[in-house]
Amino acid sequence: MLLTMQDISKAFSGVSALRSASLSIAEGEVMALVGQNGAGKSTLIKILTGVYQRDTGLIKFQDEDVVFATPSASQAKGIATIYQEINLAPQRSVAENIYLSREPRKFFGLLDRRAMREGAAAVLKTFNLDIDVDMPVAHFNAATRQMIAIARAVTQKAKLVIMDEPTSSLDEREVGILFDTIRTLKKNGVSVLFIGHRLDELYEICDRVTIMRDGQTVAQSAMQDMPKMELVRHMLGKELAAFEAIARDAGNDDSRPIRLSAEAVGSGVRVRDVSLTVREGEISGLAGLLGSGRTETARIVFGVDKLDKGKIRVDGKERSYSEPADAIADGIGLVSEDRKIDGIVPDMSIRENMTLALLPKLKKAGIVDRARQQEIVTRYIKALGVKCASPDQPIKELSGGNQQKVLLARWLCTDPRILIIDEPTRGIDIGAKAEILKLLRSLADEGLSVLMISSELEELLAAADRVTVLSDGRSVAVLKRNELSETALLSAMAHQVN
Amino acid sequence: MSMISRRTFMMAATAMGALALAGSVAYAELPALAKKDTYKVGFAQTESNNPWRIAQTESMKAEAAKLGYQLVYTDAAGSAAKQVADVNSMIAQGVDVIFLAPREEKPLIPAVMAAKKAGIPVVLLDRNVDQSLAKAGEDYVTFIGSDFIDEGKRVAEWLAKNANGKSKIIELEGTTGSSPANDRKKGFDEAITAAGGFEIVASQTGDFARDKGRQVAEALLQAHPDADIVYAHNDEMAIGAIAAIEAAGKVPGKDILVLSIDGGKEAVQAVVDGKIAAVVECNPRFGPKAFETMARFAAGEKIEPWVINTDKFYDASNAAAELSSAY
Amino acid sequence: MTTIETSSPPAVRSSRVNAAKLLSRYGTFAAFIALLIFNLIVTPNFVSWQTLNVNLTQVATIVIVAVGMTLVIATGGIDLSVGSLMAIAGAAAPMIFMGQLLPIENMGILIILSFILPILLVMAFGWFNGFLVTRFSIQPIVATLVLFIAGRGLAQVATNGNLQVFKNPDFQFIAMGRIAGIPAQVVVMIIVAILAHCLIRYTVIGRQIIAVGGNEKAARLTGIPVRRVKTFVYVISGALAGLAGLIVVARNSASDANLVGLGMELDAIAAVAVGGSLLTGGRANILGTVLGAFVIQLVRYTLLANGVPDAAALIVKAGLIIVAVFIQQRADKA
Amino acid sequence: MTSMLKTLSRPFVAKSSGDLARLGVLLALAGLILFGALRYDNFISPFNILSFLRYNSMFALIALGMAFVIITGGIDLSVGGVAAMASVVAAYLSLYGWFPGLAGGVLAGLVAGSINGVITTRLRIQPFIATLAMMLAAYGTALLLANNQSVSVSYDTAFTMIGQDDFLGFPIPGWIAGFAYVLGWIFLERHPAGRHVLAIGDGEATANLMGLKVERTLFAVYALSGVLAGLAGVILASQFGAGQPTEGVGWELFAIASVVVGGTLLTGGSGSVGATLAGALLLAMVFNILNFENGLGWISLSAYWQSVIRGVFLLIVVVLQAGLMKKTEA
Repeated sequence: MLLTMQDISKAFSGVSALRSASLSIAEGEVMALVGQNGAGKSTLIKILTGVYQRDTGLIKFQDEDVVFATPSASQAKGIATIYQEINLAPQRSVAENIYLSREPRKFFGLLDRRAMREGAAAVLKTFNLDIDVDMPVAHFNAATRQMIAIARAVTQKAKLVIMDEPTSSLDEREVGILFDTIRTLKKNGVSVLFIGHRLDELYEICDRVTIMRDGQTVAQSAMQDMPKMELVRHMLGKELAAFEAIARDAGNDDSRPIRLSAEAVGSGVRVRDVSLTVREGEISGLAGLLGSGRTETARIVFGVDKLDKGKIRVDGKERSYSEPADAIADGIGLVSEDRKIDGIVPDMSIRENMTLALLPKLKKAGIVDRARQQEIVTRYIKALGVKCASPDQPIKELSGGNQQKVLLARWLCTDPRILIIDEPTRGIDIGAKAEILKLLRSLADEGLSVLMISSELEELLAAADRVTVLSDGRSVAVLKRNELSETALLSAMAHQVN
Repeated sequence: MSMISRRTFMMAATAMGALALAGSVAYAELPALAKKDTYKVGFAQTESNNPWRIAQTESMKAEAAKLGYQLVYTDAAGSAAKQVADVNSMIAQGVDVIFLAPREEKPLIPAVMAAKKAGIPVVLLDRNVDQSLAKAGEDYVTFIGSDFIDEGKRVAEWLAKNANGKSKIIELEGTTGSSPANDRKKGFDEAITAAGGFEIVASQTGDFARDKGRQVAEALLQAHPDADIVYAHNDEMAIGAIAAIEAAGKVPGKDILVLSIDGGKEAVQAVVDGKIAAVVECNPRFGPKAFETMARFAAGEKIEPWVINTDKFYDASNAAAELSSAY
Repeated sequence: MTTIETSSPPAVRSSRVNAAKLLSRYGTFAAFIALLIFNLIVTPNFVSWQTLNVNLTQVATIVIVAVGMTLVIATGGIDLSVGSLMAIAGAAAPMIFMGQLLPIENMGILIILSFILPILLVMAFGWFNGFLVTRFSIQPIVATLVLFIAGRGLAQVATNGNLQVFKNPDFQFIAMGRIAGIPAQVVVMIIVAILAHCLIRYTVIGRQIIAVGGNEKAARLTGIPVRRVKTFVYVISGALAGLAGLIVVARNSASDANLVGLGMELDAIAAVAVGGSLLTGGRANILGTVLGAFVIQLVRYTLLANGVPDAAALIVKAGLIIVAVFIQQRADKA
Repeated sequence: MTSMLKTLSRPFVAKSSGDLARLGVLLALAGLILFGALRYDNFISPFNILSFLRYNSMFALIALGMAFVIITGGIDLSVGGVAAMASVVAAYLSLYGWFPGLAGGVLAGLVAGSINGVITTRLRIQPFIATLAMMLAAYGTALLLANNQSVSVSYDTAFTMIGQDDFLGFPIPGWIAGFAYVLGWIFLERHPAGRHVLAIGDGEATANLMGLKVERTLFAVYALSGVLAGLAGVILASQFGAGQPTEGVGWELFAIASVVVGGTLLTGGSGSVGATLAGALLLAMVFNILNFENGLGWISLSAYWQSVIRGVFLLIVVVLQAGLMKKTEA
């Protein structure tokens, strides 16, 4: 075994995060690590890499008892980590990022910049990546940054590469490249710890799987010995049916009035020519590969980014919002993609987070109507099944799924007519995913128009009444309910790629 | 840069190099001043954040204007280092004479020496420089002004005679580290100890400011209710102290004697009103005397090392009569 | 929708965490009490109405400015210009009621104007701070540095650096007068603190201030007019600084543009920090700020009354700030 | 963590935005020098240039330390107080020779800077607060040590040479500052540790995960700022012949302004040593020009106008920079 972790436990200010977790990885093996949010995967990794210190337990790496006091100590031993939020210094160059903390040096310990540049270019070439290594990392898209991070791990001569949800921001093609890279690593005797949610990917690339739940390791087996349903059962601790199709049967009901329409909308370089419609009481999907302009389109509609060209109509009237506040006044809501960055206000309570958008309507002479606020919050906590100790609990203490429900409630309580929801189930465990999709459906049934941006095909297939597909900033196809299928979506998304 | 020949560059550089030596060895004569109709005169002021300094600047400007001289005025904003740089820029501009109101005794020596080296006579106003490092008549023309130590001493001497049994003193010091604060404290403390029978129950800084002086006096009067004398290093703090005394329900002049230095109009008026017992003047009107001294120097006269600016003394006996002449 | 899960048992919190939380919540208060006890034992003549009076009147201006600073810091900003704005308001008021600016004879009107116009003026400067911060995305520390440097200069230019001495009981009521036996400036302080506390706690704009400081992007996406909210806090900070400036000049019967409010930004920031609002924004503890200002004032009084020299007092103040902030952050992490 | 999120969420920063601002400061400096040369006699005389450099070397040193601190996303408000304290220590020790004076002042700066480093990295107190407290403590210590007055340096040892002498016709303080800037440039641009400073400013959490010694580097940066402030204090004592416990007020703002004018954002992660020097010289040049302008005698600008002009100048620079940044980002 390359790595053995045994009976690891860890508590944060009295709250236990890991209770007797274990993990073992052989040389040249790709190990999947799965579990719901809060199962303790991140904590386990952070203990392994020296970000946290374990309370009890044993770690053996290359047959040696180890305690890593810092991330650099674990790196020195050959453990490289690629975190979910890509851990590169955005303003530093590609070459610098690849070599940061173990730069090639020449006389007086000065940087050997040529060696650095050439080394970086060479290693990137092995991944078929030909970019200017002097450019700051911030210039490149998420996928490229991911590859840079892996290149960094490769040059570290790592024995174990930990990848925390590496595919979450990659498109199909890029996933392919990544998997090729993993296979190369494997061939060279490097082990990979692969943390992911997408089951198909796990079965494609991993040799074995370790499943965690509630801070414990609940199962460990070879991948092929673990049927999908069994895996999910271990994760959730219960059986779960696959997504039921919850879209409207009489899907392409074009008789419903159009609530929101974009006509040849463009802004900057990310959105060039997008047209879409959302009708009353339907869930309209917006699909496309990463970087196709989905999120950006939503931002334009919502008045976050400026509209350069084209028209946006709401209920038939032409609109161009300069601030989200204007869109909100027209009954539009936006649940954004990244909860942490532009969703929650972490230190504020659930109550406050939920009513943030509603506040202006909750006032009497400028003062918040506490009673009404309380009433609304109680109602939505119950209706959406938000699990919390009390409405006054800071939202940062909730799990991702519950945070998402609060953010959804933030808009629902404003009684919107149009709800734009960007990646409604990202980072949420499977149980909560189905719940949220069902909820969206029932809202649509009540007349709400939903524009659902998603990168998960099964989600679109299950819930959307119509899907607009974007590619490279242009809308390239509109698939009605009866035309929707995995192949249809994929081929539309692949438009212009080949 | 190309316009400057290598030779002048090197010469100036050596001149600067010689400067370091000038600190300990006085070797050159005092620069002379030619007799001219009009002069370009530099005045390097220390700061302008109090009425006294403003009065001094006004006086210098007014006198220069009257004589038709061109005045190069700089303000060091309370930094001795900047004041040296200011003097250097005056030297660069080629002024005929420099009036310098040095912020501190020691750090301004390099300015005096640089001017001397450049052949520009320097006249010091209101504060002197360290006599062990630079000498009047050799390194600079003269020092015009009064003696801060003596001012403190005069207050103490008046008090020794007129205390009427009062003996517990609260001292409001000037800005910590500034030379008038140090000197006015030194002169007073030494003389009052020598006089005997007095006790300084508290001594704290009021930053030469009215507001701070009042706040400090309020606190000290509370902590030392038996105090019956307040000695402030300047008028502003004395006026602040009066407000504090009144707020504490006591009568300034009766329950508590207030003593001050500077003698501005507001303070002299307070003497007339009986609120301040006595104030030593520190006259800021340097203009006439400064330019008169300069004229004498240009005429080739030998100037005494210390041109004393006579300071008045105001108490109940003369304040009313002198009020109109206070600055 | 009926996934009711037995919620995990209430987290067992160690006593150390409790101690840290307690210390942060009541630490400033405890320090205040400790200082009181220390003074009762050590400082001569501490127990008297006049001592209370002296301390309350002296702390009033710091509290007023620090309250505005708390709002600015709650949005994640900082306002270095408060001292200069105090000088501007303090310089403008006497010019008005001494009749130098306006051709108005009626003293009553002049007095009223000499309260309103200076505060409006510094509110405009506060707006300018907010404008730089919101329009040009200039970091608050740099944006307000501009007026920190230039503002006092403007006041000095306007008065030519001269002291304006006056006696005007009507104008000076704000500092010298008493309302029901309580000094007017203390009344003003209490009103300002209570209003600010209510503003933060109960009003929409107050909650929006906190949201902007807590997560600016999220705030914008929920329709909060971020720029307006930010500009608002700088305007309020300016207005309160102006009010404090008026009190200072009224108290001294003189306006000195060179000195009014000098160093006030540091006192105010220290009061906010000691009072438990972290400089990172997203929180505004007005009562904490008031208590923080009281602690700082009491420390100053203690050192003065016991004859500790100024230099040593500086070091004590430094230690106090570090200890207070350390406790705050420690508790925050726990 | 938040700073990383912040930078990541701002997707496309043009590489050249900082460079443009830096070019701007160089142009402004050149423009100001040209203006002075054309308008005033003796403005570009060797005397003026050399005394300008001799005096402003102190500020240049402090700005250099501040640049490093700001690149990490921090700030150091204590530099003025530390310089004052160091000048007092140096003055006392100058009795024993120039080296004890120099070493003592630098050591005093190192101690103060190290304390800043410990408080910010170990106690995790924000740099603004930590160094604000150090500013108060340093002035307090300086006044206590100096007994509230200036402390005369020894004229018998060679100590005063450090500040007042020339070497090869160029002021020694200028040499010291120049040397420090060359080292600073090599360190930042060509040495791994310098790149680490930049990477840490880019995001501490990320840098930590990448295996950089974040705490140690931050500590070193504050210590360095302290050392440079200490060195400025030594020059202060030496050049003016006295340790001055009340000097240094406002130096931190001058240094911050220099760094900002030099195109470095207070958020950290980028910055240039050369542009910082240009920024410091530019701001110092404004003072010099004002002195010369007063010398023309046409308008005698009072000191009050000078602070207004400085403020307006800072305003123009930051607004122009903000505009530049926006344009290149778009």
